[in-house]
Amino acid sequence: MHAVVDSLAMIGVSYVMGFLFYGFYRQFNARVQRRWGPTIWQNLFDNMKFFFKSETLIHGPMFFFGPMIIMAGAFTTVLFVPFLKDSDWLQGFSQYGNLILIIYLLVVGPLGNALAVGSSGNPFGVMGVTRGLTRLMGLEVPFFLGLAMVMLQHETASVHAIMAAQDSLAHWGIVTNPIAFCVILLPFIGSQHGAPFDVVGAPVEVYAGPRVEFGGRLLGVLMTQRMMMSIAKLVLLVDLFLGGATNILVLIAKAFSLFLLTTVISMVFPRLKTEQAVDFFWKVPLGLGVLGVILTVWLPSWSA
Amino acid sequence: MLAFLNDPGVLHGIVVLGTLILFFIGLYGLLAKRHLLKVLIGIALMELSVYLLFIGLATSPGETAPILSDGLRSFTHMADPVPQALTLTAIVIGLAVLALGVSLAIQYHRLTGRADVASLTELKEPR
Amino acid sequence: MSAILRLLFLIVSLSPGLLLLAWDGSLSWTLIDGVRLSLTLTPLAGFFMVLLAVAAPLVALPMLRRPLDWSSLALYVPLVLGMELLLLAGDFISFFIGWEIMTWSSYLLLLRSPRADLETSQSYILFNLASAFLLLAGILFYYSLSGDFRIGPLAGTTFGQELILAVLLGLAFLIKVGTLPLHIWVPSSYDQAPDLFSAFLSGAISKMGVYGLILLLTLFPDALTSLAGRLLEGPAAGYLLAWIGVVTSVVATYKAIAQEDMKRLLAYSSIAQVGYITTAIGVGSSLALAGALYLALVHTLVKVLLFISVAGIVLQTGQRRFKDLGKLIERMPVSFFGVLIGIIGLAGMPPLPGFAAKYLIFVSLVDARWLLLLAAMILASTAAFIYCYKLIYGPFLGHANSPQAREAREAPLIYLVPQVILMALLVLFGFLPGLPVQVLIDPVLVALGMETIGGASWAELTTTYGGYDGVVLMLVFIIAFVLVTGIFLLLRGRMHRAGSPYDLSYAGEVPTEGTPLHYGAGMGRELHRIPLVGWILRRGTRGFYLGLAGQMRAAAALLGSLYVGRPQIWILIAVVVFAASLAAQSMLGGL
Amino acid sequence: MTLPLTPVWFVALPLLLAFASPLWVRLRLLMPLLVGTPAVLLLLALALLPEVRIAPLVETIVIAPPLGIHLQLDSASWILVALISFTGLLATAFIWLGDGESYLRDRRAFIFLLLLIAGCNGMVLTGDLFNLYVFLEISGVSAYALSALRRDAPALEAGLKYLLIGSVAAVFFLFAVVLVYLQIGQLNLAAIAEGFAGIPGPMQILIGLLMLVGLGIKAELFPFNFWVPDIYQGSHPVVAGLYSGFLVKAFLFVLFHLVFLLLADPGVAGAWLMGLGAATMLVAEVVALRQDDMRRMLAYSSLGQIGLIALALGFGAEATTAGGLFHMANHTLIKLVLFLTAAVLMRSFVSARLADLAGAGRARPLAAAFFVLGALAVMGLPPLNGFASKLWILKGFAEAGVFWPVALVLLAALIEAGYYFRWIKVLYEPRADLPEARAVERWGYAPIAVAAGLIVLLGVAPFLVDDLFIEGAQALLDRGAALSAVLGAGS
Repeated sequence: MHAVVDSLAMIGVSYVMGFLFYGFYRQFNARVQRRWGPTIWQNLFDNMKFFFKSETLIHGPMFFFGPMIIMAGAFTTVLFVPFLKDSDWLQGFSQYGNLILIIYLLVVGPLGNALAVGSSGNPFGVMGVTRGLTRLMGLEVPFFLGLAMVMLQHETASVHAIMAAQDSLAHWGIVTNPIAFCVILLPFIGSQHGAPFDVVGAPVEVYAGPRVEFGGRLLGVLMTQRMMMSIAKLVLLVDLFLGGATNILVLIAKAFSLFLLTTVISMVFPRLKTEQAVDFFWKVPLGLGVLGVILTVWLPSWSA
Repeated sequence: MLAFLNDPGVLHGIVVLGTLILFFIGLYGLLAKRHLLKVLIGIALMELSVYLLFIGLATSPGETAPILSDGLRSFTHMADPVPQALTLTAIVIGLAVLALGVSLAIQYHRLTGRADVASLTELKEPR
Repeated sequence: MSAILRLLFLIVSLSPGLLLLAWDGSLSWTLIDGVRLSLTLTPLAGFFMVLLAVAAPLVALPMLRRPLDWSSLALYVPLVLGMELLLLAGDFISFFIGWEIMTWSSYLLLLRSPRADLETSQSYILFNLASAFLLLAGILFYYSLSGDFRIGPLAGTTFGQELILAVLLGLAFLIKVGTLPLHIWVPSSYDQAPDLFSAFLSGAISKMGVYGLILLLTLFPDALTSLAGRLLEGPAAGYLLAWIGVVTSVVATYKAIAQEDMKRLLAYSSIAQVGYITTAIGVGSSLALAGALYLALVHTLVKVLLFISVAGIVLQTGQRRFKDLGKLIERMPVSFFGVLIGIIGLAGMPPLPGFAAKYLIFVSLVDARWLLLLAAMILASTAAFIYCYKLIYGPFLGHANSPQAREAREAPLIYLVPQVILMALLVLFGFLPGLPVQVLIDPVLVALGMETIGGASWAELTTTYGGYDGVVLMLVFIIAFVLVTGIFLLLRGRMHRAGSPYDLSYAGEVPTEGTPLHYGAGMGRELHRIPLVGWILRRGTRGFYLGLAGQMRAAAALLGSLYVGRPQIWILIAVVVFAASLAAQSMLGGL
Repeated sequence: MTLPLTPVWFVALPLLLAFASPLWVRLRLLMPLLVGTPAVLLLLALALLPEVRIAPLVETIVIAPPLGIHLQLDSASWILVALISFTGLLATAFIWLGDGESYLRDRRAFIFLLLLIAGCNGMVLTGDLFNLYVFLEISGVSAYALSALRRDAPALEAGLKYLLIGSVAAVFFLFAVVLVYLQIGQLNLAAIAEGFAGIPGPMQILIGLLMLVGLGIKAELFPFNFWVPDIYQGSHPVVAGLYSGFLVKAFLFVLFHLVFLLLADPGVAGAWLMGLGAATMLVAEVVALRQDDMRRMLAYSSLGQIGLIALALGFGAEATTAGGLFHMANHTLIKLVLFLTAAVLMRSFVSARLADLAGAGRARPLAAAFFVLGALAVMGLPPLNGFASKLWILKGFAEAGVFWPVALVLLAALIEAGYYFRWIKVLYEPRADLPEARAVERWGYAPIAVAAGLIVLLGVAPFLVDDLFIEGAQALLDRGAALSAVLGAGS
């Protein structure tokens, strides 16, 4: 019973947080561009509207199941990320998982969705999927390298243990392992579909992207899972680098500050093409990561 | 006048020289002539030179044929009979080979109208 | 008669499994003076025997489809028996005999395919024989060191001797597993082999190279932990091996993405997967070795599944290129699920066991502090998503691109049975990731004198870095999926299906039947524009090997010119050689 | 009347039967006797085996050695004699059962085939240097004639070429015999062996080189083997199979027999022969890559194996020698299969060229299967006999810690695979227009099947016969025992 309630709570928290954060994002973005922008609730309204559409066009059974898989994937991901430390609540099933599992769960859903896109028969959708996978290939390398540095630092892949080790501000990951944080930050923005790495789903000269064929309730599902996934990733980073959170308010505060940081970075850069993005990931963050490995792993072992 | 020939060393030297010359003539014929029969004769010459060398070196001046007859009742001062027997055998064999070679050459000539060693080109490496 | 023969054939294909159940004790006899063959079943060999026991009958079953190709069936028998011999071998001579029987019988099986061309078959047999002869050279060197052909750890050898042995045997096994730059024979032969036989090539035969690699390391004391010293937290020699494996994976993955043919794609993907295994063997810790064995198991299951599915597609459509297929999902649903499960396993996505294997390897890399290797491996393993997607999109999704694809029917039952069995196995191991570890892998680790890694229950996969629970993961996912779908269907509103496949939001245009709507062939082409990937894809070893073959022919022509058809020249050469050696001898004697 | 079972029958029986051939024609016994003679000789060899394994049989003709002539059947020469008889049996059985070309079934072929057998047996058995020359010429003449048997231009050309180069070899050998006699005054091999060390050094070298060239040409060693492919290509495949099967083996045996018998320390000569063997092997295998005539390809392959055997025997260790002798026997079986298969294919498709045989495996599956078996065996792939003997040789090298021959042998095997597998591939080429195959007598496959069966049997169970070869190697290498067997214990 506890597990069921806890799970529902986690899903609820991530849903609400996601829509509010992205509502804030839209407004913040508008203000920077000297517009008024929509209200902070606008995303939530849009989502509700999609969910109550009466007509939904599908292209075969796989087209329908794809969004279901991605949604289930989002739920699973959320449930395997511990939201709080030293608490019985908002833990989901995270004690049965670990960091590497979460990273892989993050891509289960998108691949399920890729099946739906493929079965729609729209080549532009598939092109978007390919771009998405290409970007994933680019960002995952430095991202994972940064995570590996964290795992090595704590000698565990368990998020709980990593959180527990950061008992004070001086032991926060961002303080003890700043290189890893720097390595992860830009790929993280990429994984959040944030600018400047957002060419996959962004409007271009012909609309291309994984969602090109979706409409109605299915689009609502896709929107929801994206918000929840974003929150899962944010919380994960909070757990790893910002010492986790002991209660929900701290969690929101820490996650929001991290979100603000990424948003600010996103706003000042122009959008990159997919190949440019990949090349960038492999040059700057990965180069930094290699440097970090040499500094934190190789040099100590040589001097020892 | 030719008494110095009775010296075995001199005689054997002459035999060696002569047979070697013969051998090289045969070799020349074998290598340089193009007519099949001439080539075969070259081989025959080479064989011949070997026989001569054998007989020549196995016999010294003053030795007689190894045949017992009237007045000759012991094997002293006789040539070694073995080389002669061997040479006879070898000549027979050489003759057989030569005969076979000539017959093949004749058949080849009848079949193709050619008798040139250089025309034996049916069997060769692929281009 | 025919029924009896087919039954015999099936029994032979089941024989590895029967052997596993029934074998006890050992067997030995003398081959020639001083060469004694002995057969035993070590736990390590037993593990690979399990792979064979799975792959052999499942590939054999669809081979019984009519019309029967008796030659293939007849050749399959020595192939399986040879591999059994190879695994049972307690000495290197039986190992070599099994290895060679495997080599030539698989070559002759390859020839049964009408598509096999001369270049492919030659490269297959020459690379494999080169591997075999390197192996034999290594065996003879081993014999000169130990005075015995029995497989066992060497003692009292110098580093130089170990190095020679490791290079000879290592090259032999690396050719077999197909690491860079010795992989050139793999793609074309997997591609051109008879469709079902490709499954066996990739699923079982390539694993023998893996077996050899592990066996090689057991020859040296401490090879798995500190051969040639230690680097960070692993063996220094293994670091080199691990990089060979990772570079192989990266390059092969990009080559796989660039393929336009299903079987070639799978071939390159096999190279990449075996590259991961090589890397893990290089790490050499008990975690890594468990990961290597686990990945070998999963790769066997997955590749046999995928190749049989693909064989079914080729059988029903006659097409094998992505651009000629499409939209088979409705016509071949079982095969679709086969490929779907297969690519999930191949990509190493949770919850299927491919993830468990990759997890062990990743953790072992972190544990050894070899993070750069880890990054390179992540590169390959993420890029693999692209070819996995291509593999399922090309044939099954999008639009049907040829008349055969439009009219295809589901593959025959005899093709579907092995697929279903393999899917069930993969899902089972997804639920119970600890099952293979405890049942299959731990005995091997014990035999190698390493720590076991089995957890408390079959559902768990545990490491010192933490683990995960397969049952929970699977149940959470399934429940979430059911709930989401259920709630979605309960919501107000209705769904209806698009009236025509051309009913698309196509950039404001209205596509027609003539519009090229299938993205199968070109998928991944844009990767060329990434500098690193473009650089990799522009390179290949084929030119080098073709050049080598050309040099060989030139040498043949040169030496062949000695064999002139002119008797006088023969005699001249003989006389000149005679005179020259006489002169040389007299000069030497005179001096 | 009982005829004593003595080694002299190995020479006498075929000679007698050959010269009485007109009688057999009249009695219509030509074919049965052609097959029967080697069969009887094989039985004789088997009957003598128990005695030979105890002690060498020395058969004196008229006067006892060292003055007289004698035949010596020890464990080493027994292998060769048995091999010659067995090969002769299979080849003649193929001629008879296979209902082959008429020119192989007439009286001349009968005479020359039996003479070839007699000559080779004589060469292997004789203990007398001049007899060796005589037998060498007998086998030579019969071989020239056999090559030319078909009497068309290629056959005559092969016969003529063979005759020219063979005569030169004979002259060289005769020269050596003459010099030996002039130096030692003896012709008995054992006696020569005792006196050989007393000859001045330069003369030893001259004699050695003359013999090397003479026997080297006959034994097909590089650089004296340029004639081989032409002759094999021009001759009928069955005849070529006999050349490759036992003729060259007999010469090779004689060469090494002389080396091990005459030289107290065969090290230097052995090293020379190893070098020649290695060169023979590598050059032949490389050149074989570009052949497109099956007979010619097989000729080069045969050269390669001869080189391997020379390499193994030249090393002079017991394991390599035993392996080398075993490989001789195995190679004979293999080449018999391959050449007889080539004969079948040639009869079926009229040509032996690669292009004309494409797809032949689908029209003549049995022949192609035998070709594949032979090819696998010749490359030394287990579980066939070529593997067992090659392993034995390589093991011998490894035991001695000498690795360059191992590397060369394996390299050569790889190159060999390069062309054999090309032929196999082409034989099984999928072709819409299969070549028209002429009928062949099915019984012709019987001898091939026997040889193929032995290939498999000796590959799976070489332990059945390995004692024979070890004893053979010991007999070949043990100079002291060989001398005392002939000259008495005191010498």
